[in-house]
Amino acid sequence: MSAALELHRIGHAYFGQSVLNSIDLQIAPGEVVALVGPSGSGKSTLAHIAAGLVEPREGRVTPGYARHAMIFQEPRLLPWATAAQNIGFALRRAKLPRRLRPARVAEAARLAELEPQDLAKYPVELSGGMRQRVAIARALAVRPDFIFFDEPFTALDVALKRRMQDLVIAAAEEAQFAALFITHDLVEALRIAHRIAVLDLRGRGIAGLRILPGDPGARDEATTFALRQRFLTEDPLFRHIHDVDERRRP
Amino acid sequence: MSAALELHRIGHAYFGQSVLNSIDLQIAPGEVVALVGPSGSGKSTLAHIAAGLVEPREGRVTPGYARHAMIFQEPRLLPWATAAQNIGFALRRAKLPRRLRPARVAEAARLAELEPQDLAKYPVELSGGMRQRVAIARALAVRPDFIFFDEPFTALDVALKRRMQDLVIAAAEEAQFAALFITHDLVEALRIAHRIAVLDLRGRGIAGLRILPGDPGARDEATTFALRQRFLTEDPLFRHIHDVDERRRP
Amino acid sequence: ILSAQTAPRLAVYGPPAGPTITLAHAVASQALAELAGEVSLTVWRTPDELRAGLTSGAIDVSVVPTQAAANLYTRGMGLRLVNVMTNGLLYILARDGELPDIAALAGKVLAVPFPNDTPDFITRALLAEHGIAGEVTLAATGSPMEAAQMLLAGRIDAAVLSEPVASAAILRGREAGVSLTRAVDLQAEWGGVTGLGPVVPQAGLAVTQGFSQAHGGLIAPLHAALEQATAAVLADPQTAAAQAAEALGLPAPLLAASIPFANLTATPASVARPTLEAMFTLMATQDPAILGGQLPDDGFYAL
Amino acid sequence: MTRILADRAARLLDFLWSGWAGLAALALLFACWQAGHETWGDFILPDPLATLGATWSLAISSESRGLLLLTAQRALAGFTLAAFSGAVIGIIAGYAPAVMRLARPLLTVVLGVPPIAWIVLTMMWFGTSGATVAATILISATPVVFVAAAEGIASRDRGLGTMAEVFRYGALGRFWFIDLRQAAAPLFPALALALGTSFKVAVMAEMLANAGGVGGALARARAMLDVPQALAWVVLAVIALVVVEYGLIRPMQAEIEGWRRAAQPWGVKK
Amino acid sequence: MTRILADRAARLLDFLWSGWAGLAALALLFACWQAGHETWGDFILPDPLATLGATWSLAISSESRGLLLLTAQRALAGFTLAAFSGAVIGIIAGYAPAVMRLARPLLTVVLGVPPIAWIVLTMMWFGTSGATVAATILISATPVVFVAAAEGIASRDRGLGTMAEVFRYGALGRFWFIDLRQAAAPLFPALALALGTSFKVAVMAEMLANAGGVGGALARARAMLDVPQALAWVVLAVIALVVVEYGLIRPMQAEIEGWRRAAQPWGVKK
Ligand SMILES: Nc1ncnc2c1ncn2[C@@H]1O[C@H](COP(=O)(O)OP(=O)(O)OP(=O)(O)O)[C@@H](O)[C@H]1O
Ligand SMILES: Nc1ncnc2c1ncn2[C@@H]1O[C@H](COP(=O)(O)OP(=O)(O)OP(=O)(O)O)[C@@H](O)[C@H]1O
Ligand SMILES: NCCS(=O)(=O)O
Ligand SMILES: [Mg+2]
Ligand SMILES: [Mg+2]
Repeated sequence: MSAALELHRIGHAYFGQSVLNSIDLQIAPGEVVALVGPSGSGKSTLAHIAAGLVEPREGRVTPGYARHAMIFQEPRLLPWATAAQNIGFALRRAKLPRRLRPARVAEAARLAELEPQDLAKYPVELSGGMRQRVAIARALAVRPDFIFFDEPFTALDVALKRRMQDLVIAAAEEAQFAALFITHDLVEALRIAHRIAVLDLRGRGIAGLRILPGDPGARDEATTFALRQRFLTEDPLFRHIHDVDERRRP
Repeated sequence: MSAALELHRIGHAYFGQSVLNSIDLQIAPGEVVALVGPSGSGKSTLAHIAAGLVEPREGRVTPGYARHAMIFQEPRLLPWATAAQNIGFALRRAKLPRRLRPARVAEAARLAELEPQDLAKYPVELSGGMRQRVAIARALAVRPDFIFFDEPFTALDVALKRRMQDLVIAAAEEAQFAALFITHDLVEALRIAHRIAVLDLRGRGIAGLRILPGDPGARDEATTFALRQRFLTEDPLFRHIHDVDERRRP
Repeated sequence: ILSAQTAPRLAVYGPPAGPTITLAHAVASQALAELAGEVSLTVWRTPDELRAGLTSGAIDVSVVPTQAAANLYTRGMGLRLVNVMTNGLLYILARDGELPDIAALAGKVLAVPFPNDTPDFITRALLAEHGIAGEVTLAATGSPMEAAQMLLAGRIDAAVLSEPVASAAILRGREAGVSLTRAVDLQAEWGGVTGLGPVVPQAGLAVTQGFSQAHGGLIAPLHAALEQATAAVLADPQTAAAQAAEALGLPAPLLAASIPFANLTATPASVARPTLEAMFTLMATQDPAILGGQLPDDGFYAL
Repeated sequence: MTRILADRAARLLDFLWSGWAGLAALALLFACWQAGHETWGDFILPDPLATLGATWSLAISSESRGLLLLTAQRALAGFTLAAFSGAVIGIIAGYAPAVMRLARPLLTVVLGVPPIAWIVLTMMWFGTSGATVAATILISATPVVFVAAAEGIASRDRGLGTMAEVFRYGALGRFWFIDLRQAAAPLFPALALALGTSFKVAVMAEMLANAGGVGGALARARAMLDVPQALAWVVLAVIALVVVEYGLIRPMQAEIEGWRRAAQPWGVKK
Repeated sequence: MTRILADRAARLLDFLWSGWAGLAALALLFACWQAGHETWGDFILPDPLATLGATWSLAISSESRGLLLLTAQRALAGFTLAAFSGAVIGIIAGYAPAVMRLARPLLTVVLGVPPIAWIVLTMMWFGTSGATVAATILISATPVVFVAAAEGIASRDRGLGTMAEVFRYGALGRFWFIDLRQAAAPLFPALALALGTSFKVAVMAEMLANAGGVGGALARARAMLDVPQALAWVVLAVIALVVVEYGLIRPMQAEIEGWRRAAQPWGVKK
């Protein structure tokens, strides 16, 4: 079986300033790979390149999926469209008969825990977390087989975050989609991912990969907390994730 | 000593739809109160009202501080100004002699762990976490004695988040500023706050207050984790914070 | 000359055309010096300026198109005509030899750049008189300048132009090797229709009611001075042209070339009344509104 | 659904309410007019009521309505041309700075050259027909549309385009649903400006080029020094403009700007 | 600091580069001109070189330079008035929808009434002086500035204003540092439009109101059917416009838009 996504020696620079360097990564169908790394290390840039939104300076992206979606770091909602219209926006190009769209929008909104009365609101009328949920619903609506998550649940409260994570876990279990999941929340990564990739501090390659034990759905809270403690205290790979002063070392 | 901030029976509505109702809250000088609550319950609205940015429909806000600052849920940076200029923007009205401003900007940027070369970048050139740090630096630059934090560290990696939290803890220890700290991260709230206020699911008042044991600086990781477990599993106040399905109950 | 009272100031206005040469000469030769302490001449360029000036009181003595004067009179503005200062300055210009007479216009393109103005009415009446009204293509052009440009560029066959534009077009054509002539003298053609001689009394000196009341005694001496000035201009076009060049903003040689074709005169209004009424009647039958609804009565003729 | 209906009802109410404001504005205008009339007299500024009477008698004559229709058609033809070409070139310039660099100096020249210098050229091309009028309008009204379109595209939120790209919108889809939608905000006020300019320039060009229509009638009234009649023609042309503007441009603009109402309903501040 | 210098150097380079593009555009224009000349002959469109010769001889005569200066001063005075009043009313209308509702119909009327109807009124007020010219410019150039300012303010990001409020900016400070800064993006292109219109209308109004300056000289050249001379005056006026625009408006605009360069340097797409 070929990879759902393959990144080969990706390199990128903004105005001569190198941001990413020789990044190699493969994601199997149905696999969720969490991408962690310090702020500014190039995670979003990598996701944009992987999704084909930015042309990399070097390297090759080989997508093996049929339909992707992305939850951006900012919600990126159309300000002139209501929440429902924003979700529906993704469906216009999804080859879904027009009459089926409202049902699909409602389903996606339900998955993202949006209440019906909020669907008629414009983005300016939504709270931060609601906006993020609209962006999530928009991505889910097209039923993609690959999703790029760029810190998708940051504005959600504990319960919603957990609910959304469960969604990802369930989807991964049924191999509904594969995902590249950027997050700063190590516990989140440990809950949902099959593997964790750590981006180098300055984007100089993937600093390391850790395969997590068992299926995401099978890990309980104690396991993830124990894993977290071990990674943060013992694993040198996570040293600069854990400690800012580590980053100042030459 | 009078309160740094006193909210008296605050109520608010958008277009007839009630969002907040009879909110009472007092924050003492040097005290950090964490405000948690489900997404869309009205936390940001309350912070805006408390900071005097939105006129409440009902009730009274009595500020007892000298100078406040706010870190908004979105960075709200001036797109036409560099990171340094964005930080400096806050200083123009801070009665600081012009020649002292660059040093103050540099100090605030250092506190927010911004690297010097990033200070010359425009917001479009910054990563999500960098933008958030610029907003943090901007608030710190004016040396306020009250800060409104609206989910301020969501886009930061573990190490940075911890560093910023330490900053708040240290400031609170020295009573540099009092704060209303909106967060979804219960662990964060448990680390930094003297008290946790939980907003009702539909903004109908403060559902409850929990005074945390000891000084924020004195709590270690095990304590906070234990507290978190206890609140989430045992305390009914946190039930709908913990479980989405709780919210559907009439 | 009557022993007239004098005015402190006499500001005379004129159109950007032939009669203003007479005014300029009258001013330059000090002929008006005994009528007023201070004499000035200003050229108005658009009817709007004239209208604004008359209403605001800035203009009280001016050479104006007789049709406009009649219109303003019948509308109760109290403007009165002192004299006629040109017997017409209209010509149909065409390239040399292409237009022997007016009848030859049949099948040709003619520009008449003065919609709803005296030349327009006269031209259309003449075309009708020769029975070729339906056979001439009238090209609508904005200003005489554009008509002349189109004629010089060979885009049209003929154009109705007034002095001094006609002279200017001929001069320009000569420089560029295009020879134009005044193929038809509209004054003569019109005289053939009216039987009153080659006269199209296009413009004359008019005074406002205010001026009549304040300085009524000045009207006759003013006319007398202009009579003399007209004679002097016709006798020595070069000098007069040089005197008018500044006010009109046109080069003296051009003006000098134009004077012989400008039919300058200073005919008291009442003397010119038959020719005026012949013209007014034509207009009144075509479009009474142009005279303000009716022919002006006796009061219009100030002298 | 009900929300949409309510939204539209609010918009209609707002429209009617702004109709009241419009009446207030017109009342103001008439008051100034009356004052001017009383100061300067009939000959410069005739009695507004007399003018309205003249307007009415023009309006009920089918001949005058024919002239008005002719001018309105010309104005609309010119406006359509100007709106289309201004929008197209402006959008291209908004995307491609190279085109912008090329277009800017030309724009300056087109803008700065007085109409009097164009009119012979347009007459050469088109004769003294409606085409001359349309060409004059094209020259006068295109720049404002161009500038608005270019600015609208250049200052677009590029993040939204990227978002659409993820959801399989091609270049055309992104242009249509994202970029054009954003450019519409500055574009519509500019179109209203261009429409007003079109009517004005149509009348002026008809006068200058002696091309009939309202301009011709206005020239005739002016030649007869019939000021109320001249003003009546002007009033008639303005009424035609108002009808077109409030029948065509404003409703479309209201659709486009509906969401702003959500943020600031009924224009209430904060 | 070096960054700022580098920024400015890049901007200068860009300016020079767009100078090249401008030259290309002018070359295009001259080519069209030459073609027109060859098709229609001297009387419609004189030889461009001959016209430039005439322009040069005008330019070296101090008398002509005086006329040009007079017209440029009038245009600038009118422009300043129009820019100021358009910006002020537009900004107020941008903040207050009530004012907008009142201003819109007046704007339509002001826009739609042909200048010919105003000019008599302004001549009544001001005589045939520079003031008439300034008033005519005011009427012609204000709307475009008004619309841009109103749209710029109405579509501002209100979140930034709230942010500034936190940091103790009063209403004035927020207006100055936030809202005006945002409105500047659409305002500057509109100011360039208004400036071009000012020069054009100055010349036209000088012709109509017989107020001397370049318009007077142009009318005189036309009366003499001296087409190259007339065109030379037009060229001279356009040159003055270009000097003012690229000396005054464009550099300010470049300062304002500098940050866009950061997102899309050198106009490179994506
Ligand atoms: N400008 C507005 N107009 C109308 N409704 C609004 C507006 N701002 C907020 N609301 C509504 O008020 C409610 C509370 O919003 P608020 O932003 O205060 O929530 P929050 O507690 O901060 O949520 P989150 O955790 O998601 O940021 C929501 O239902 C939202 O839809
Ligand atoms: N459009 C841009 N122009 C110039 N530099 C950019 C641009 N976008 C990103 N960068 C730079 O590239 C680097 C990586 O940015 P990126 O957004 O990929 O980081 P990130 O890993 O997503 O960080 P965060 O966790 O804070 O979101 C940063 O140094 C940033 O300044
Ligand atoms: N005669 C001037 C017309 S316009 O420049 O105002 O369009
Ligand atoms: Mg990022
Ligand atoms: Mg919020």
